[in-house]
Amino acid sequence: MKRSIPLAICLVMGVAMMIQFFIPHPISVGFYDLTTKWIRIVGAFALVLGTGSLILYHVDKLQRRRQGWYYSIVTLVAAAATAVIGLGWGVKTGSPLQDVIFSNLLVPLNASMFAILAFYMASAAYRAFRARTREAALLLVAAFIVMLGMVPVGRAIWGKLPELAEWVLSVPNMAAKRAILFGIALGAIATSLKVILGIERGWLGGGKQ
Amino acid sequence: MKFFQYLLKIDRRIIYIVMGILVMLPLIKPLGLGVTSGPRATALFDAIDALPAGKTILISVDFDPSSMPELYPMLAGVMRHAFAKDLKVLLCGLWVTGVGLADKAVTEIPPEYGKKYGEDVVYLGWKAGVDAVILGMGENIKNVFPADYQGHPLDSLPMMREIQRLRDIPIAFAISAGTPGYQDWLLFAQSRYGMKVGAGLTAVSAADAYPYLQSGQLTGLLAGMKGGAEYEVMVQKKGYSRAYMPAVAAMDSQSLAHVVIMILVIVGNIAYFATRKRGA
Amino acid sequence: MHLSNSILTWIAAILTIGIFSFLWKDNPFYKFCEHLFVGVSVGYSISLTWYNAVYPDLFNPLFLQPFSAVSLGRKLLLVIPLILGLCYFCRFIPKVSWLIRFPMAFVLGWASGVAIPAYFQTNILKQMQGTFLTPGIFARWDVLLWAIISFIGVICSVFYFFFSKEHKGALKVASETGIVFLMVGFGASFGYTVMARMSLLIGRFQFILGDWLGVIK
Amino acid sequence: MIPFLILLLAAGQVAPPADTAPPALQLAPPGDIRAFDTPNDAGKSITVRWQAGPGATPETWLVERTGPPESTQVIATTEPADTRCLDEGAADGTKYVYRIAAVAGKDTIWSQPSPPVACSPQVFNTARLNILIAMAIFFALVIYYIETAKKGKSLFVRRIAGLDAVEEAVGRATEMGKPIIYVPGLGSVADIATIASLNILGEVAKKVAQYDSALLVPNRDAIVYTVAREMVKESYAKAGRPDAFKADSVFFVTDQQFAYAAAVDGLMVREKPATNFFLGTFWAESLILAETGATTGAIQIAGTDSIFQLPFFITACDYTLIGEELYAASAYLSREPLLLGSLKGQDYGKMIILTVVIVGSALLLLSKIPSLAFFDQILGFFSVN
Repeated sequence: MKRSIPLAICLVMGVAMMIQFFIPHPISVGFYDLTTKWIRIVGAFALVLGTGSLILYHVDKLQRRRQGWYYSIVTLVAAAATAVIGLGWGVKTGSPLQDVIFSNLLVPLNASMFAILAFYMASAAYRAFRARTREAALLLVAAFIVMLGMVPVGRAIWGKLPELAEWVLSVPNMAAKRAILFGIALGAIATSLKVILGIERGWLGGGKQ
Repeated sequence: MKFFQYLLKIDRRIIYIVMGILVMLPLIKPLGLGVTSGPRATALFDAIDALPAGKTILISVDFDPSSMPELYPMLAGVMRHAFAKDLKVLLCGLWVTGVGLADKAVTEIPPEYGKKYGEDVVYLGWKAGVDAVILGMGENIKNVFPADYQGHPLDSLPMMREIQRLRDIPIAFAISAGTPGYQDWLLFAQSRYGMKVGAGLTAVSAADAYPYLQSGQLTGLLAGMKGGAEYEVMVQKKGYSRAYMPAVAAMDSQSLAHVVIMILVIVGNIAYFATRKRGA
Repeated sequence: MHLSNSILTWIAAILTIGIFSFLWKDNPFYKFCEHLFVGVSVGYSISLTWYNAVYPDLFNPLFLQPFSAVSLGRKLLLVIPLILGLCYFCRFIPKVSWLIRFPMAFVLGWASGVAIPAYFQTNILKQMQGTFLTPGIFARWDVLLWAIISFIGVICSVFYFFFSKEHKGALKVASETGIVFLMVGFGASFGYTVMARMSLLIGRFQFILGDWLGVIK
Repeated sequence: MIPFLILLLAAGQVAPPADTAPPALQLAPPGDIRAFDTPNDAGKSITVRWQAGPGATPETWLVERTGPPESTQVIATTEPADTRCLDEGAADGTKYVYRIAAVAGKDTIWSQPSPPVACSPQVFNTARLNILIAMAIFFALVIYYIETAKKGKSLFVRRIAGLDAVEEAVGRATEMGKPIIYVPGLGSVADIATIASLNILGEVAKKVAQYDSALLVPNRDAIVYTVAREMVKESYAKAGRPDAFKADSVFFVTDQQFAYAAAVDGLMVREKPATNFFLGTFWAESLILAETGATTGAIQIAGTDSIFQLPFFITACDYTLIGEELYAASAYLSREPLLLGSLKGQDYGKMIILTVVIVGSALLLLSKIPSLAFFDQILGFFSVN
């Protein structure tokens, strides 16, 4: 029972959602909307569990005075303060959560973390773009052509570069993308099917209950 | 030999510093690396350049702060061009989120040319409703905007005495990050009142506008950061402005960054093959 | 140089530098920013989840609205996700800890069921439609040539993903040709993204040099 | 192939129809008004189509609807080129009559009214029949090969380098006395790559338990966190070492993408893991994680179905599972016959796709020959909406 009921729930939900896809009737659409809402609600409970895990982790670090424990205070205080402000004054535009915390803390932090990527692209290119093998050489050359073709300097070097870059993007690149998409789709579908049929059931545990 | 081995193990932090400096330098002092003006930007520039002094151009500010890096340089560039040619500039907007940006431009740019608000430039603000706004302005601008953005009645502004309706304005430049935007100006203002319409668009949406260019409905197009840079370069070449060129700077940064990465890769490969040969 | 006199700009600038400092090495400044970032983002998510999901979809209709506004049947429909959600907390009660499988089964089944037709729709049929050679390719010689190259590229690249056959003979030739396409594709993708990422960095620099330090206008 | 194409090229050299300029005409009423229940929808919608009259092109079309209580109203105006209109404001089961007007300047000319029509919701979306057929074929294949596998037929799987490295990577961590970091992607369980990653996590955790290494699993999604935790716990139990499972080895960080990336960056730099796994759904942070991981000297095994992140993993990681290889991983690692069977089914699925694409293309090209023009309808079968 500890395994069969969850397996049955999984099977029923999977089959129901597949059938739902083919039925345009309002009842079917309503069912989809309802279950989507349920998933969101269930996700909210999981978030409580997750936040609990985060808090426990940092409280534990504090109590045991583990290395860097004082940073845990930053996380705990920031989380508590933000949650209080958010829950107390709401989340609409114009609320302190959006106008102060989101615009002046989260936006610059997000943007900076995102912008760091520019540096990592340079170091990754330096480290890994070595023509060790034929494959690596192809990768390198394609990246070169496209990178140069995108900026005015590229056109100044050779007038046809932007066109060549365009070609690389739209012909070989496109073909590779399509093939990958086919594979991904079949892999994802087969995985989903195995979950629904209970063949892939690692989450249930292997015990013979 | 040792040199090549050193190169292979170059500290990534040196790469970061070189990259950082080379991206930052052009921002402080733009170079204009390889920015050549394409036909689409030139068409807009020429159309505005051909207007006799005293005429008015309309700029519709239809973008929000998230597209500001791409589109604001176009707004500034076209305004500078107009003022340098002693044209008047009328601004309005179809996006409520764009009012702050238009206001910023109206406050900062005219003083560079000794132009006065109310005489050489007016910002009408934003009104809800797209086709109603444009069609209404076609009939009589005062009906739609009885007062400007700052609340002055239009009659009290000297510049607005000569401009009653859209027919009095030869060209509109619509800077759009989406809809509503240049398409509405084409549909209502261009076809009905015979205005020329130029567009400034984000790089992503520029391709959608090509058919309008081919059919001749659009008078010029600035596409993305690059379009803004092209316009800035044309304005400076003619000596209309000596102002900082943000789009050119950003394009220079892009170019330098790409070149740096490529030089790094080439150096890395030379070092790799040099050490491998000797090792073998 | 006109330093900004807005405290919010200063905070944003300091946080930006704190994050960037990680490039040099892990340091107390970065650790502070990182822990602040995690804390603030969790608090933000909690607020959004409450106001966008829990309150409007569960708490308000189930507990606050009278039966006249929300019928008994609809209230009962809301009890289901409530119970499923509460099952998560059974983890802490050893005897019934297996009940946590209920919400997991529900979510996994739902996600799998939704995914299957969606993948057929967007990744298989639509991509097949795009792969077909159509008479339109005869318009010009270059269109024809590129179409044929693309077509061969798709087919060979798919062969790379064959798992149940050893890659030798014709299959080896095809899958190796496929790898050529895959590698060119990856390189092109990498190169294409550099520009977008650089724009983000330029945006940050413009903020630091312009809004904060006032070196550029 | 080449002579075939030349033949088709030649067949295509048909003279274009003569270009005749339309004479200037008066405005004429539109004809052939067809109003019908919009197919394959949830009701409340009627589609109206019409043909332009033989006269001058109008400036705009007006669409007028008459409902039961004499409530005649203009419901839409459309562009001259657009001779169809979707009336989304109709009530199910009510009969409506439509008229179209051509408008030019002051002239407005009305068409004949359409026959009365009512709309209703449908119970099967016939436009999705193609998806149903594709599903049936593929399900049959997968289930057939799973059943074959059950009977004990041994199945071959080609080498996947990234997965062969897993054993070594886990062993290395034990030798070095350093932990393994496993990032199950940033997606939710709705991303099937996440489910695939969780299955791999199960296999990796088993090996970790056997080798007695330390495992750290930071999570971005709360639901994924709950599943990942159970997975790891069960794997330790399966490996016969339930006591070795540490409750805080699987933890939730934050559900914001870049905050998560910042935290995992910090984790990697401070824990100096021997091995990093990045498997699942990734967005722009892929390179932030992979490049930081590379600087700590860890062996990195990545895998994702996020096409745009693959190039970054390929450049910055030691091994990368490309797309479908990620989905093949749990079968590969566990060698469980049932899972391997499905892999075989997937291969036949690809075979079918390729065959259909090749044969379909040949027929489509033949449709260039006028007498075989009907082959061009093949494309229609693959339309989706």
